[in-house]
Formats: sequence, C-alpha cells, structure tokens
Amino acid sequence: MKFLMITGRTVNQGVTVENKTSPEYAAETSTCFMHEFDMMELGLDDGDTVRVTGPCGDVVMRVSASVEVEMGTVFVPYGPYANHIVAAGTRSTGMPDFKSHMVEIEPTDEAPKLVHELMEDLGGLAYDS
Amino acid sequence: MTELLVKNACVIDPLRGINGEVMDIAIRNGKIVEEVSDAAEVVDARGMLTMPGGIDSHTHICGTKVNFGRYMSPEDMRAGRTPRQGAMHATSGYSVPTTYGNSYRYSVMGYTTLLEGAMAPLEARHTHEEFSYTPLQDTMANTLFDGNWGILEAIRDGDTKRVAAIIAWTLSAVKGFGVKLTNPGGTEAWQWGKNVTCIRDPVPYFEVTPAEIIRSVVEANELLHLPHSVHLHCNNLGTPGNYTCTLGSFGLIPDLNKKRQTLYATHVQFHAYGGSGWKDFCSKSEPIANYVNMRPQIVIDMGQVMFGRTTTMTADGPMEFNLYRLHHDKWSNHDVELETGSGIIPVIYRRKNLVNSIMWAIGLELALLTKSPWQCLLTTDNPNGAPFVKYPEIIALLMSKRYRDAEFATVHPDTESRVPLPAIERELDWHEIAVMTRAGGARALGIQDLGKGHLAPGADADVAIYPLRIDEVDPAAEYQKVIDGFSQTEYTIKRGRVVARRGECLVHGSNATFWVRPKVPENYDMGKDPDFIEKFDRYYTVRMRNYPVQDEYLTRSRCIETEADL
Amino acid sequence: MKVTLAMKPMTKGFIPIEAESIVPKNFLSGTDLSVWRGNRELRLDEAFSVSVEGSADRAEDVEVVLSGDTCRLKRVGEYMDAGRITVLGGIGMHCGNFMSGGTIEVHGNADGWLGREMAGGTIVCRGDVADYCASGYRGGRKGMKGGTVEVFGRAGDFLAESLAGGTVVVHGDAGDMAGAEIHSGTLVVHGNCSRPAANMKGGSCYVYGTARGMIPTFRKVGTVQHEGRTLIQFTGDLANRGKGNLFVKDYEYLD
Amino acid sequence: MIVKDAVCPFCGCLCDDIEVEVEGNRVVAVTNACELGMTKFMGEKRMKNPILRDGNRWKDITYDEAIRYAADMLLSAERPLLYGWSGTHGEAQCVGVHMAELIHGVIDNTSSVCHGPSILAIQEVGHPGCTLGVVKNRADLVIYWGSNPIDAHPRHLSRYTRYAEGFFLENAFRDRKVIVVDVRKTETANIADEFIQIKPGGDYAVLSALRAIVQGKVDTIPRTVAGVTRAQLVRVANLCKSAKFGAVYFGLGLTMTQGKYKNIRNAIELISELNRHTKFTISAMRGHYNVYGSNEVNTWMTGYPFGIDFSRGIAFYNPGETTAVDILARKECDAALIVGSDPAAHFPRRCLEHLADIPVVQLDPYPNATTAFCNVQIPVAVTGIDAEGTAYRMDGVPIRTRRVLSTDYLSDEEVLSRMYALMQEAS
Repeated sequence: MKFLMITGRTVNQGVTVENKTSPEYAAETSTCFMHEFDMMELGLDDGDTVRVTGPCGDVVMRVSASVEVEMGTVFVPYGPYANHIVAAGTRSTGMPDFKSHMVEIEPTDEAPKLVHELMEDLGGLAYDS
Repeated sequence: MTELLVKNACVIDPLRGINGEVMDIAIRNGKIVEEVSDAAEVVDARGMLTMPGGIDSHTHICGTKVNFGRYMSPEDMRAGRTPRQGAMHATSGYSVPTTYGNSYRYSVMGYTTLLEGAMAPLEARHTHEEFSYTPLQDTMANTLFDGNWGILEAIRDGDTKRVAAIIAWTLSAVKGFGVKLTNPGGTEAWQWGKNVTCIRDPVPYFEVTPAEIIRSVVEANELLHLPHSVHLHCNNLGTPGNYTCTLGSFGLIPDLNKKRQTLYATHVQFHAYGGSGWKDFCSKSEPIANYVNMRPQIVIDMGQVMFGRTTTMTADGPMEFNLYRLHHDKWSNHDVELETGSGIIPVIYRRKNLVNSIMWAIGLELALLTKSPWQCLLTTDNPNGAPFVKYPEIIALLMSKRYRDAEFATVHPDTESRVPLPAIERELDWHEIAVMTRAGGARALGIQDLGKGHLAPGADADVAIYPLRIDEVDPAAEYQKVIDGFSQTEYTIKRGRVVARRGECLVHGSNATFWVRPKVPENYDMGKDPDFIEKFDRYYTVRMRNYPVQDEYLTRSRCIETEADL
Repeated sequence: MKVTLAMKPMTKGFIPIEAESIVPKNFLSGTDLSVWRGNRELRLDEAFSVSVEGSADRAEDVEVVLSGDTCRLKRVGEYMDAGRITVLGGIGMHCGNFMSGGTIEVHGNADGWLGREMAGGTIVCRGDVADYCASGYRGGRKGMKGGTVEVFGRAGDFLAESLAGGTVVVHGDAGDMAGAEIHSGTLVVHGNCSRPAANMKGGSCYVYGTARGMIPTFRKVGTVQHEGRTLIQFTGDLANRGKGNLFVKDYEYLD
Repeated sequence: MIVKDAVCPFCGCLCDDIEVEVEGNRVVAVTNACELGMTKFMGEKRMKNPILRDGNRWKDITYDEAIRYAADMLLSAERPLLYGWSGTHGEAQCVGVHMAELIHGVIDNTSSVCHGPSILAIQEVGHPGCTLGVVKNRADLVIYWGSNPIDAHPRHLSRYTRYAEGFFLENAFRDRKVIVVDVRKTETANIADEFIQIKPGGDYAVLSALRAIVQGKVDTIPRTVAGVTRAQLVRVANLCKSAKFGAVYFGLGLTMTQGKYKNIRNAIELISELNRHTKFTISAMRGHYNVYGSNEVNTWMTGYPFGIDFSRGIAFYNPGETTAVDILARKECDAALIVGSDPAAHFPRRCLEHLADIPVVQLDPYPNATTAFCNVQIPVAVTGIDAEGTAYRMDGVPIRTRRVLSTDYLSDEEVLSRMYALMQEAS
C-alpha cells in the first residue's frame, strides 16, 4: 500500500538523540506511526514489522497505532531509519523532502536492523566500547 | 618596550590648539610620549597631514540589528568581497560589511575609535562579541533606554534618582558606554503597533510623554556623571514637518555640564524636515542650525545622506515600518522585551528623487550653517544615510563650494526651491574637518581625558597620516585630491603600531572596549532592590544572574568608574 | 575562430570545476586561462585538450565548443556578451550567469541556475534543465531581466523565479513554483507544471498543459485564444497586488 | 553542590533557569528542565579518548595525533566540508570559520536541514520578529504553524505562551488564544483553542488565501483550500485582525514540505500584511540550542548565515549548491570535519555513502551514528555541562552557558584552536 511518509521530532527521539547507540534510540526512530484503519487493512498489530520502501531503497520498521496521523500517511521520527529511504535531492534548496515522500509499506517477518547495522550497510564501521 | 617616532608630521590636533605645525610624534608602548630613544622605529610622514585617529561618534557596526542587516541581505554581501590575504581575513558586504570588513575599511580611512549607536541591553553580549571581531578600532556602545519599563515607571512616579539607578545598574551589567534614547516612548508604543507623533503624546499604559522621558533621563545622566551626555534620536524621524518636534526636544535641555554638551542629538538631517507632506517637503536646516548656534549645551551629528544603495537600521521600529510601507521591499523588525526594538529595510537614495535630493542637501546645510564644528560632527549614521566609506566625499563637499555646485547640478531640478544649500558659500578648512571627525567626537563622547582624539603625551597613540600636503592642495578646487587623500591613509597607527598602510591592514589587532560603571549608594543598587528583582524575574525571559555581560567578552576592558550623586 | 575544449578525465572526478574564464571574448587573447577545481587553480590545458582553428578580432566571431564530461563544469559563459558557446554534452551549474549577449547552446542537460540573472542573448538547451533556470540570486528581487531561454526538455523547480524581463520557453513539463514572484517578462511552459506564478506581481505566464496545485488567489477572467489554443485567463496573485496574467489550459486546486 | 540558573544546551529555547545537582562530579538531579534537557544533563557513556579507524578496527590515539590527523586531512583536501556547528558554543564556531577561510573549504551548519529555508525566505522579504518575552508579556493570540512544541520544544508553552504569565494579560491562560495549524492532530493541537488541519503540501495555498482574505478579497477564494473551509479561514483572519498582539511560531512543517522557503515567505508576507491592521510577529522554532548562534557567527564573519564556500578565497553563498546534503549527495567534497552534529543520523543515505568514501574527522563527546564513518573521532567537553561558551536562543538573545562539571575533556574551541594553529603553521 502507498503512504505519504512524514518525518518529525518526538520527545522520545529527543530524549534518546544524545545516545544513538542505545536500543531506545533505535526503537524510537524505527517506529512507523500509522492510522489504525490502515493497519487493519494491512493486517498489522502494534509492534509488527513492515518493510517501508522509498525512492532510495527500503528499511524495516515497527508499526505503532497513532491517533495523530491521518489515513494514508505515516509518521516516522527523524533518524537513520527514515533517512535510509529518503532521497537526497533538495530541489536546490539545501533541504531534502523530509516531509513529503511516497512510500510503499508491506508486512514483513524481518526485524528492524540496529543503527550500527544500517551504518555498516553503507560502508561505516560500528564503534562499541 | 616598543618605540615609534613619526617624523615630519604636519599635525592638526584641535584639542591642543595645533593647526598645521610640522613636528615629530613620539610613541612608547602604545602611548604618546615626550620623546623616545634613538632605537625607536621611524616613520617619516614627509610633511603629510597627520591627525589623531578618527572617531566615529555614531555608527552601526556591531550587534543584533546590524548582523540581521547582513543576514537578510546576501545580495549586499556579494557586492564587496575580498579573500583572506596577509593579516586580513576575508570580508563581504557593501552597506553592511562583515565585522572585519568594517574594521579594515575604517582603518584604511584612519579611524581608530567607533561608537556603536544602539545596543539593546538584553542582547549586549552580541554587540561585545562582534566588537572583539572588529580588531582595529576601540569600541563603545550606546545603550538603549527608550522603552525601558523600569525607567518609564520611575518617571511616572517622578523618581529621577531611580531612573539614574536603573541606568547605572544596566550600564554596569551590559558594559555599555552611553545612554541612548531612540524615539523615546515610541519603541514601547510600537510593541502595540503604535507610535508617538511627538514629545507630548503619552506612551500607552505608562502614561508618560517623550518630553518627560528626555528631561528625566538627561537629569539622571548628569546625576551619574557619565562621560557622555544623553544621545538622542528624536521622535518623529523622517516625516515632513518634523523640525518643530526636533526644536521642541532641544528646548527641553538645560545646560548642566561644563565640560561637554548636555544633549547629543544624532543624525539631525533626518529630523530637519519642513512641509506638511511629501509634496511640499523642504529643508528646515536653518532654524535647526540657528537654534544649535545659540545653545552650547547641544551637539548634533549630520546623518548625511549620499546617493546610492544602502540599508537602514535603527531601534526606531515604527519608523522602519512606515518606510517599508513606502518602499514595499524587505522589512525586518525586532522588538526587545521590556526595553526597546529595532527595524531594518534596504533603501536606494536616488538623485532623480526630489525628497532624496533634499535630504542630501540638508545634511550638508547643517554642517555648514552650524557655526562651531565642535557642535556638528560628521556622520552618515552609517549605514542609514550612506555607508561610512562615503566620508571622504562628504569631507570634500564641505570643503568645496565648487564640488557642491557640480553635484547640485545632477540632483532633482526642483531641489533648488526647497533648500538653502546653493546660497551657502562657506567652505570648511582642514582644522574644522579635524574637529568634526576626531577632536569634536572625543569631546562630545567625553573620552578626551581617556587619551582619545588628541596627541598630547599620555594619549593613546592612535594616529592617522593622510597622503595630503595641505600647503599644496587647494581643497576648494582640487576636491578629488581631498577625496582620494581621505580615502586611504599613508599610515594608520593604532596603539602605537602601524596597522594600515596605503589600503592594506598589516596586523590582526585587538580592540579595547570603553564602558562605564557608575558607583551608586547601597540603597540605589538595583541588584539588591526587591521590586526591581521581582519584576525582572516575572517579566524577563532570562534570569537576572544570566543577564550581565561577563568579562570574557571584552578583549581589553577600559572601565570608567564614576561617582553618582544619588 | 573556433576553440575546442575537450574535457580531460579527472582523478577526483566529482569535484566541480569553476570555469568562468570560458567566455568567447577571453579567447581573443589566447588560451592562457585558468579554471579552478575546488580550491586548486588549474591551467586551462590541465583540464582540457585545447585546440584553436582560425582567428578572430572580435568576440562575435569566436565559437567555443565544449566536449567530454562537462556536467560538473560550472559558470561557463558567465558575463558573456557576444560570440557562441556550444556544449556537446551536459553542462554544470550557473552556465550563462549575467549573460548579456551571444548564444549558448547546450545539447545535453543543464544543471541548476542556467542563465541566472541573465540580461540579454540567447540560451538554448536541447535536454532538461535542473532547478532555478533563468532565476535570480538569493535575496535578490530580480531574476532574469532580458534575452531568451529556450528549453526543449523538462525544467526543474523554481523555473524563472522573480522573472523581470525576457522570455523563457520550456517545451516539456516544469516543476513546482514555476515563475514564482514573476514581475515582468514572459514564461511559457508547454507541458504541465505545479503552482505556476505564485505571488505574481506582473508579466505573463502561459501553461499549455495542466497547472497542478493551482494557487487559490488567482481571479478567473475567462477564456482567450492564444496561438491556436484555448486558454483560461486568470489575473495576478490577489495575495499580492493582483497584477499580471496567468493563462492555463487546465488547472486543479488542492481543495 | 547545586548549580542554579544553568543554561540547558538542548533546544533553541535555551532555558536558563535550570538547577543542576552535582555529587562527586556527576549530575544526580536536574530541576526545571524538560525531559529532553534532563536527559542531556544526565548524559553518560562519553567516549574516553580519541579513536582512529585502522582497517576494520578502532584504535585509541592521543589528542595530539588526532589533531594532527585532522589538520593534515583538511590541508590536503581540494574541497573540504566543515559541517555541523549547532551543538557547540560560539567561540568554537568562530575558529571554524577562520579554518574554512584558511583552507578554502565549505562551511555549513545544521540549519541547512532545519531552518535554512526560513533564512532563504527572510532574505527575500525580511523578518518581523521579537524576543520571546515580548510574546509572553503581550500576545493575546499565538499561532503554532507546522510546529509541535510539546514534542520538540517542551517548555515553549509554559515559559512563553499558553501557560506563561504576562504583564499585559490578567489571566494569561484565559486571555490568550492559541491556534495550531498542522497536517497532523498533534498533542499541541489538543491544547489549542482552534485547530486548522491542512492537507499535506497545502500550507502555501492556505497562506495565500489568508493574505487575500486579510486584504478583504474573500470572493475569489474557493470553498475549501487544501482541506480548510473558507469559513474557517475567514474566522481565523478575523481573529488575527482583532488580536492586540499576535505571534506566529512556525516549524519544520513549513521548511521541509513542498515549496520549502516559499511557504515561509508567504507566511512572513501574511504577517507583514497583518501589521497594517494590528501588531504581529513571526519566528522560527529553532532546533539545536545554538543553531542560531552558528548563523550569527557565520554572518558577522562571512556575511552569510550558512552554506559558505571559500573555495575561491572569497565567500560564496548559494544554498542548494553550497550546502552539506547537496555537496555530499553529489560527491563534491573530498574530506569532512564534523563538529556538534550527527549527519549520519539525519542525512539521507546517499550522503552517508559518500562519507564512507572520504576521510572524516568528528568532534563529539559521544559515539553516535557518524562515528561509524569517521577516520578519527575526538571526544570533547559538552558545552553547558563541562564547557562554558556563548549560545544564541531562537529569538537571537545570546546567553553564556554555565559549566556544571569539571572534567579533563578539552572544549571544542580548544581542540579546534590547536588544529587551526597547526594549519596556520603549515600554510
């Protein structure tokens, strides 16, 4: 199903943003907030995982029902998960289209990756000590 | 110990009564001295015009609104860009250059001391930060009190000593220098989108008039024995017929200080307008200058307008909004809680525009009709009337009737019937220019005793040597030589070092900031006043402890302590 | 005189090269010119294989032909006042900035800011143009002031922003905010575009396709015949001063 | 020990009334801060020493080695990018600008992916604004447009608007109306007196319609505009015109959606129009505690707030070309210094792919997402916790942060100054 993906700040994203190696940060920024009717349509329950495919690839997130989002849109807290599928074009303004990406969402059995796994997929090297 | 000897200088030093005498100037460790050893480095001035470093007694170079003028104007920034080179950092901008741009261009013109005309206390830290990136001039900041709630309430209560106490606390806290009133009362009214039209309109809620604010703050200023007088930007700037308001404001001022004026009225060009509207707009420089001629307690500066593009910026928020309605271009406004405000818009002054042509004439008339150069200082209210790089042209206009006539022939043809300029024959001499650009500024700001504006032993060794032979140049005829000569010094010496030579700045430098700490009796210490503290805590959005500007922000601190009569 | 500049392959291929020296009149005094790759100055012949045929006394008689991978070559033809530049492939940003005369023809695609603040002359792009074609500079009030830009492919966003004179024609679709802040001159989009002529103050904007996300503050005047097409005429943006004319074949509001 | 009036180095509210309780050089309690600020003050898990990526492992190195590495990297680059700067103090930002100037690099800050579009709009039409206290003391109407303070600036409502006591408002909560405009019914919308729900991408159209309505041109407006009824728009326009003092606070809902800066331009022009009727101001909800400071510093030193390219010696500014996302996505830089931000968490993936290809040095107290792309990371003190320095609040008010802990970590300014000194020696 196609959705408009909007990204934005949340308290939990802010609380965990200074500790990006934490599971809490990963959990918050890999959450895909969705209208419950849309979830029903896709046969999803809170905490189920979905594959979200955007213009630049796909990423696995967990869904969470939210009364704040309209049907047909999903909300994802700013972070590495949303950015894994956001296109880098800025329409020559410096600013990517963080709040206006059409994405395809489908249920999956895969679990979301850890933040450092996403980074390693792109050529980074995790640091933990 | 570093020593420098400037030889064969043709010195004009008005505060010491020296007018064109060829002499040597000895400098040791940044100060003028009687003599130096043979080991001193020698600069041969070869008979060139040598004066104390220039002092701009009213300019806008640092702080919130100046930086916002830059921020909103990338098109202005690209007009004057230079790369990093030698000791000079990169610069950008024409009408509102970067701090380095300001500092280098002023230095190349021989200016060594600058007074920032308007600093909102709440944002003072910003002004001081930019001062430290203005390395080649000593700096000081006029501090805005025009809409200060504590002061408005104290005036309403008739308590001038409390007015003084609040000024004292604030100047000390924000490391300010002088007391600035910009459209007194008007900036508070503007926070409701209103204004005061002249000195008798009450300020909403506080119910005090601009006249009461001016009188009371002038008295408080003298109670504190501040070096500088109150620095007033009159109400009603820029509107036809405002000269009556200006005269009314001047009429409020008694003569309270023997050493200097009691009121410094800034950019009076913008306040010397006749007419009932733009259609019959005309110059009223004559009544203004006549009044100043009879009142030694008043010093004004020109606020000269020069043709071309610039950016206007002032704490006078409502005036800027009115300008925006005329020009319909960009408009920025920034009200500051409990204190003041500001506005910014870009403008272009055009020769083909009658009003602009009259404005251009009025500034020159004020300087030419004011008999004593000590009472009318040379400014453009940079960048409001024009960027300061236009000063050499203004000097030439004042020194040459022929140049004025040549320029006059290019302005709007109807100007002639609206202004007295064509009939004015006076041509200022080198000495008068020296007064208007340094000595007069030092006296008006009250910093001559701190070693500014003259070259007596003990003074700061700030010296400007211009490539001009005053015995050879006839300024009335050779005005282009005057412009060229004042555009670029042969040497600019700051604190005893050659900082600029023929257009190039040679050292990185570090500024000193002058500020005032009036000593008040315990019962007038606002830092301990329960009512003051309570209101501060309730209505400001920063904590009182976080408000004062810390010592870290001053590269070199020159604190002036005064004893208040409270 | 014909100057041929064939781009040499670069080791750090992605760093853009600024080549404002590539203007016909500069070649009248030889090819001893430099370009900049990032913060390094290069001689023209370090970046290009240079060949010159014939000679000329005036810029009008100079043609510069660029070949090779010129997609990252910026500022070609800046301040050009006469002569001709032909780009066989694509061209980088800011081609023809401040141009006042002569002709630039780009056979491939052009990157952003093609013909920025152009005052005269002609630019033809056979491919697509990226954002801000024929626009102004940041904070400026005037975009292109004169001359002609013709694009045979599509245009990106902010096409002809603040257009203040001259003519811009795009044969394909244009992106979002085509002709925003237009105050004079003519913009023609043969295809579709989004939110044309936003905040219009003057000038004319024609959309021969569909105006998507039509701005709700244009007043519909009626239909007109224009070059064999029936177009719906609107007057300027009422949010501003209601001046200028927008003609569209079709429109959709975001209602 | 309790440190009073500490300054919170989290968001642009820059709250300066925080009480921090310190025991044994650890923060044990934080009073007055919101959850975001409290977590920042209590932050642990700092990186202990500089690290160097050595093939597929990390190696500890000394500060001297790390600083030397960074200086050499930047000196040899043809187009270095110096990015971040919002999470550090002004004094460090100044060194950064000098560095960019010296090595002819590009310096950009996080506003390019935050309120950069707002700055572009301000550069077209100006900015009628005010300090936060003016709103607190006067505003009887506050509009949050595309901003969600409950999540992003939690104390904005209590310190300055909805719940703040004001001098000219007898009962602030009752006398002050709050309107929220958003595409989502956020928690902030729940505490508003009026909620305007716009279809995604419809802000520009709604703002145009409001501008026309404020000028009395109601008839041409379609019955609904981007999901908002004309009746509601007329009601809101009247509310605005009849307010004594109105204040708009907008957020990334305007800067990140279609049209980007044109949305903000339209909002500013609406406010300028409203000033013909009453007093109105508009301000951006700046994110990082010192992103505005970075804009200020850049502006007084280079003339431009962000996205400054010194490749050619002079400062060149053109967001969309000289901004970090564009440069990385187009692979146009060959080295990167990251200070006070975490682009790997906040930039689209294509940018990260290039970070993986070029040498990267980061100054940050914590391991973060960007760490994975670093060749060297240098841990530093946290401004506002173990380093002092200047920060500019979202309304331009500069405040000096306090130090609440003393540690051995060098501040950003100290590390950068040492790097800069090495570069000056070499050039």
